[in-house]
Amino acid sequence: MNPVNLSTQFAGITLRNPLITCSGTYGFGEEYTSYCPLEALGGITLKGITPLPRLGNPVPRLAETPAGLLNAVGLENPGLDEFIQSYLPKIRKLPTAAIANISGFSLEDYVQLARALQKDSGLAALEVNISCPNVKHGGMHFGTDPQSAQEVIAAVKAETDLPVIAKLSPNVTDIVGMARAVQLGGADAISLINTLLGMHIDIYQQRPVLANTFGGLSGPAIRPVAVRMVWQVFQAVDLPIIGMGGITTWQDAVEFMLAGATAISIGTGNFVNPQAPLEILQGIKEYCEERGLASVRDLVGLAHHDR
Amino acid sequence: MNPVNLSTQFAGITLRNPLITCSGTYGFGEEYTSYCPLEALGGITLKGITPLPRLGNPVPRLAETPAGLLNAVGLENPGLDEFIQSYLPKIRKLPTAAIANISGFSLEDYVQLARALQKDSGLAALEVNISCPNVKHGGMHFGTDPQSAQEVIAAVKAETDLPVIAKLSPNVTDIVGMARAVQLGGADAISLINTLLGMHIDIYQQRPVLANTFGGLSGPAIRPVAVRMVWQVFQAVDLPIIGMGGITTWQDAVEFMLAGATAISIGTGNFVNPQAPLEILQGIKEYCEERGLASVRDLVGLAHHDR
Amino acid sequence: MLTKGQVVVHESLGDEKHKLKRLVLKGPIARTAQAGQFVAIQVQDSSISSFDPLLRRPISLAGISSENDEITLLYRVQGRGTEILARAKEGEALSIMGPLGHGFSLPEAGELWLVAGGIGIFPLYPLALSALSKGLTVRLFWGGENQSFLESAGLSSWEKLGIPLYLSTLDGSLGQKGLVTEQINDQLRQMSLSSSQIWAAACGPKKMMQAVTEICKNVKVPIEVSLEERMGCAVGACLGCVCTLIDETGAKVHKKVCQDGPVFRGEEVVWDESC
Amino acid sequence: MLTKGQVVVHESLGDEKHKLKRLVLKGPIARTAQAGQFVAIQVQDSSISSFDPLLRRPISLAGISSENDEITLLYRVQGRGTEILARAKEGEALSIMGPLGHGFSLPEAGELWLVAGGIGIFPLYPLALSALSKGLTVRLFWGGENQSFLESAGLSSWEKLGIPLYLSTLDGSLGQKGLVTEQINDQLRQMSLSSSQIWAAACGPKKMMQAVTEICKNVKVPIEVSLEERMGCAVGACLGCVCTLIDETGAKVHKKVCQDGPVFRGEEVVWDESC
Ligand SMILES: Cc1cc2nc3c(=O)[nH]c(=O)nc-3n(C[C@H](O)[C@H](O)[C@H](O)COP(=O)(O)OP(=O)(O)OC[C@H]3O[C@@H](n4cnc5c(N)ncnc54)[C@H](O)[C@@H]3O)c2cc1C
Ligand SMILES: Cc1cc2nc3c(=O)[nH]c(=O)nc-3n(C[C@H](O)[C@H](O)[C@H](O)COP(=O)(O)OP(=O)(O)OC[C@H]3O[C@@H](n4cnc5c(N)ncnc54)[C@H](O)[C@@H]3O)c2cc1C
Ligand SMILES: Cc1cc2nc3c(=O)[nH]c(=O)nc-3n(C[C@H](O)[C@H](O)[C@H](O)COP(=O)(O)O)c2cc1C
Ligand SMILES: Cc1cc2nc3c(=O)[nH]c(=O)nc-3n(C[C@H](O)[C@H](O)[C@H](O)COP(=O)(O)O)c2cc1C
Ligand code: FES
Ligand code: FES
Repeated sequence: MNPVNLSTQFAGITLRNPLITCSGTYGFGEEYTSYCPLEALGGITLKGITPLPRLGNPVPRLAETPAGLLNAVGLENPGLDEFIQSYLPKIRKLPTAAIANISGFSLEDYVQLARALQKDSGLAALEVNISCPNVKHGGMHFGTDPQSAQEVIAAVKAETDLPVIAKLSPNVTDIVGMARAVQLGGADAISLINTLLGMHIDIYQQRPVLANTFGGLSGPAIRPVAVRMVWQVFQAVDLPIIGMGGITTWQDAVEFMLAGATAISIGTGNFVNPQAPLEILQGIKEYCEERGLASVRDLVGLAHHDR
Repeated sequence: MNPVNLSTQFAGITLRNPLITCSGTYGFGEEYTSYCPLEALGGITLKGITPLPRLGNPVPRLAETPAGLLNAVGLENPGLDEFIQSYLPKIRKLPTAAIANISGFSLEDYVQLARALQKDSGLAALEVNISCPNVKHGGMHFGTDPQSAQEVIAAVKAETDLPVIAKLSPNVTDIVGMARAVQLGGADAISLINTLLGMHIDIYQQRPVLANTFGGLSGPAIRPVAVRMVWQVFQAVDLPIIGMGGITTWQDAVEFMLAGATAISIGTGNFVNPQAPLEILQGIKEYCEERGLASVRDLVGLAHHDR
Repeated sequence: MLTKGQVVVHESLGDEKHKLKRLVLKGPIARTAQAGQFVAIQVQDSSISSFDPLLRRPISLAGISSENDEITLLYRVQGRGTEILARAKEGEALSIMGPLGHGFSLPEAGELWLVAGGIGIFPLYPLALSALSKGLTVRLFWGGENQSFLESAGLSSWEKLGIPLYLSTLDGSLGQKGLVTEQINDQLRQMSLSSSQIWAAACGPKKMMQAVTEICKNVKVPIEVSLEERMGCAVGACLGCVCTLIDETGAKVHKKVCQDGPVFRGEEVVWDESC
Repeated sequence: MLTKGQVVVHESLGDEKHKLKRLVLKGPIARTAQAGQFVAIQVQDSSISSFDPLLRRPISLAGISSENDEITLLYRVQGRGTEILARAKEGEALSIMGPLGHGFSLPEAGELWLVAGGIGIFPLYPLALSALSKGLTVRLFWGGENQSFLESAGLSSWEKLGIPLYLSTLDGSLGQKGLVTEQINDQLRQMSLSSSQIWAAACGPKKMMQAVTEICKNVKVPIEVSLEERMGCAVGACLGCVCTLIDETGAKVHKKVCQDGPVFRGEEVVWDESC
């Protein structure tokens, strides 16, 4: 039997396998190395950065919920300059593809970040996190308005020669409309999904657990919503999808690929099991082997076929 | 110590306690009586009805997910005539308040249902489920478009003398906008939340588990989203809220009340523990007692107060 | 009834490779239970409030001992829920709802033909006991993977009943090689009995029950079958578990496996609906 | 390191009413561990794939025995996670990440003053052992609810060390009635020792650590405190567990309790940030 071809290529990004880690859950790549060698990963997505450094929200920033995790880190990050000076040199040397995740509170923020990050940075791609409030437009989130989303992606696309991945928020009525918008904006790929907006109240203190009141819900609890969105976007939009949201076991990863994800990304699952990526990769490989599939790419969207 | 006053009154509905059961999870009231006497409940919400009988979707209709349940029952119900003839006489005799849940696929459907159900039916209120596709408008859901939602509620309100509760879908960008819309339509109260749209794929069969592909996600997994929406609507809209979504323990119920729910409703939690309503009621009572609260109504929205 | 059943025995049933388990629970459920009924069991000790897995699991009553207030559940470790259930230790208390649904009916006289496929055998044993104690003649047709499976799944208890057993295995390692339906056809052919004296009760894979129903229809033997469906509430409140039947008027109607079944008359079942 | 720790001992610690537990796990973690470090433990046997509760729980190393490849965790049953953990039986394997974070430093010479509030005592015991084996003088200031608590939480092991113990209880049932800070002030007043020879290490409620830090600052005693925060990754990757410190330039900076701590220099901690 020939070994399964794990490598994958999409949107100008080449990965040794379809396994990525999610922005905000894997630091800048160095934190998990004693649990999961970076050589084993297709790629990592770095913590979201903004033009200026941010201290983020006060603690508590985390709350556990049934099969889920609420976080309100508030985009703490060292800022663009420090990222380029202190982090990028190390990131270039990482033995896996590194995708930068950029966030902004105005169109100009995104433009500034995109301009500073080009192919020569050594990064593999830019993931554009549009789940942020647009402070210039009354706090309306870029990620919930198709037009703003399209504009942001188009602006980023115009500034960088890196492949651009639009990361969509699930807190919308019409995810397909959002996907179409970022396609019009020129996105090369789509990441699905960011966190669901949620909250948890401490009934003894009678106040929200998170200092920020609201937080983003991630983990296995949201998987059914994420798989549904991947499925819908796969059917409607012809762009490669990076699927994420609750992936913890190899079965979850296969589910996302069958739904239409070309690559899959592990976030909260790393906290549960820091070796999850290794186990998932092994599981995907065996799943393909047992079915005589030559390449992991053969899994993509398979559940859409009528049988 | 005086006993805690459990009774609650809102929108012209009087309940012996704030505990209701959710539409679609408690049949027409007779199924759970050997586990939980109806006398113990503030009220029950009946299975959603439509003008004509519906067989609903094929099976599988259910899929379990982490801390959640996907269902795609497809509004199976006996239809309005049969409901009135065979069910209503029994429902009138139930020893608890009964709220009818009405669903439609056009404005006329809702009008027809509302017209047939008046105060003299013995029902306590009408809950209007707007999470249905409007077949006359390209399948756009009533529950995801503020204008349609307002129209439906206004039409129902014009036809019935029963209190009207608008049940909102969480699959929207802006839940507050939807709440404002149904308030403009004349809703007397708001039920929050219906299920999140999700799906699950059987990786061995390589196809969706549910015959209907998509289903509604309920259960503890969605609680953080539901609490967040209750919180947001409580802050923005001056209507009583019936909170639901993942309530399984008394702590969950208290969390919803602190977030702003005047009454709370138990759905999937009944499947997990058919005595959940009894345990929840007891828990709420003791919680109030320990804090010297005279009435459960004192809990409503308490977590919004600055301390 | 919602009760805490205390684990009295929890052990492997036969060869471990078949992943079969025997679970005996102490509790008052036995007093009112009937063969063919089931319970909805919480797979984790209920003192833990974990909501994953969320739902109860339906398991048939495979033994009902009202004298000892004990019920026996026999199950195959299938997925996550039963895997967790398999870890329950003696002395732990598991939350059970039951007895649920409607069991098999018993004819007043004549012969009862039991037809089982695989682990469909489990609910038929208490039925055989009831029938025998009523003085009925009982035969068992049972098909399984191989000899090891049949032995693991309780063959010796059946042998002790002293009734005729017609066994089939897919590999021929025990009984006749092939399907249980072939055995039934053979017996029908050889038989002197008028088919009007026979009642059948079947439990097993849907395809098997459908085929057996077909045979029974042809020879006018009334048959009851025990259906399976994914369950939410297990009491008829959620409409999660419907199956399609043909009613007297010839119309298709939905029935709830949990409440109206799990046992239905075979002729009424619409097998080709995804049910 | 991610390992499966086999449960060697799991028992109540002292009077059950205090809900304290002693858990000894076999595994290679002990070889590299240091007092003040912690592990992130999965509360359910990892052969079960349940995602509720989802996260690991941080627990300090309360005993490190590299000869036996054993670590001891002492914990209080607090909520859902520790309740489930409390059910782990001998022989089960629990998934542990660790050792994590940076532990306490030890002075080269002089006196080490240990200050504990409540169950903050647990990580201080291995620190005392290291200090004593290094030839340092050690004193313990420990405040708790009442005599029963202190006895349950391991007082006798401390007495065996033969070091001076300054105990306080809220109700005066053992030691001095009141707070541990009063005892420290008393000793500082009576003491001949120059404060430059003293190092302090504190673990307990935030308010207590803040007050002790204040005292130490005044007399120029360097103090290390062990902070707690809700954790996601426990390795510095998620920024869930930050605390605020003042750096050399006087600027407020965030540090990660899991990776940069949990032990920090008390003077650097900004206590009034919600951290
Ligand atoms: C009335 C009835 C009686 C049954 N009696 C027995 C019995 O005596 N012995 C026995 O071994 N099994 C019996 N089953 C099947 C048993 O319920 C399933 O094997 C079990 O639910 C699988 O759960 P799991 O978590 O191990 O598997 P998973 O695949 O992890 O389950 C996932 C979900 O699917 C549902 N599910 C999976 N398979 C089935 C199935 N075949 N029927 C219904 N729901 C299913 C589960 O309840 C759960 O919601 C019976 C089923 C029904 C409906
Ligand atoms: C570095 C460190 C070392 C610790 N060492 C010990 C120890 O040796 N012995 C001991 O008894 N306890 C210790 N704790 C506290 C222990 O982690 C919590 O008591 C435990 O996580 C509570 O979990 P639960 O599920 O029982 O409670 P729940 O209240 O149900 O927990 C809900 C969530 O809150 C988090 N949480 C709750 N309380 C705390 C807390 N105080 N600190 C951090 N997260 C919390 C949990 O991790 C979980 O995510 C330590 C905490 C930290 C950060
Ligand atoms: C602690 C934490 C921090 C996160 N930070 C970011 C971020 O900076 N940028 C971003 O686009 N997404 C961020 N996310 C979202 C994740 O990248 C991912 O989309 C989401 O968590 C769903 O995947 P999961 O369920 O596997 O975690 C963060 C998630 C978590 C849990
Ligand atoms: C099996 C099932 C059927 C449902 N049917 C209806 C319905 O007919 N009408 C309706 O408005 N909501 C229906 N719902 C939604 C519930 O009423 C409730 O809003 C939702 O399940 C969230 O609450 P829970 O998490 O407590 O179940 C149904 C839910 C389930 C699980
Ligand atoms: S499982 Fe709910 S109706 Fe049968
Ligand atoms: S817990 Fe993730 S950074 Fe500390």
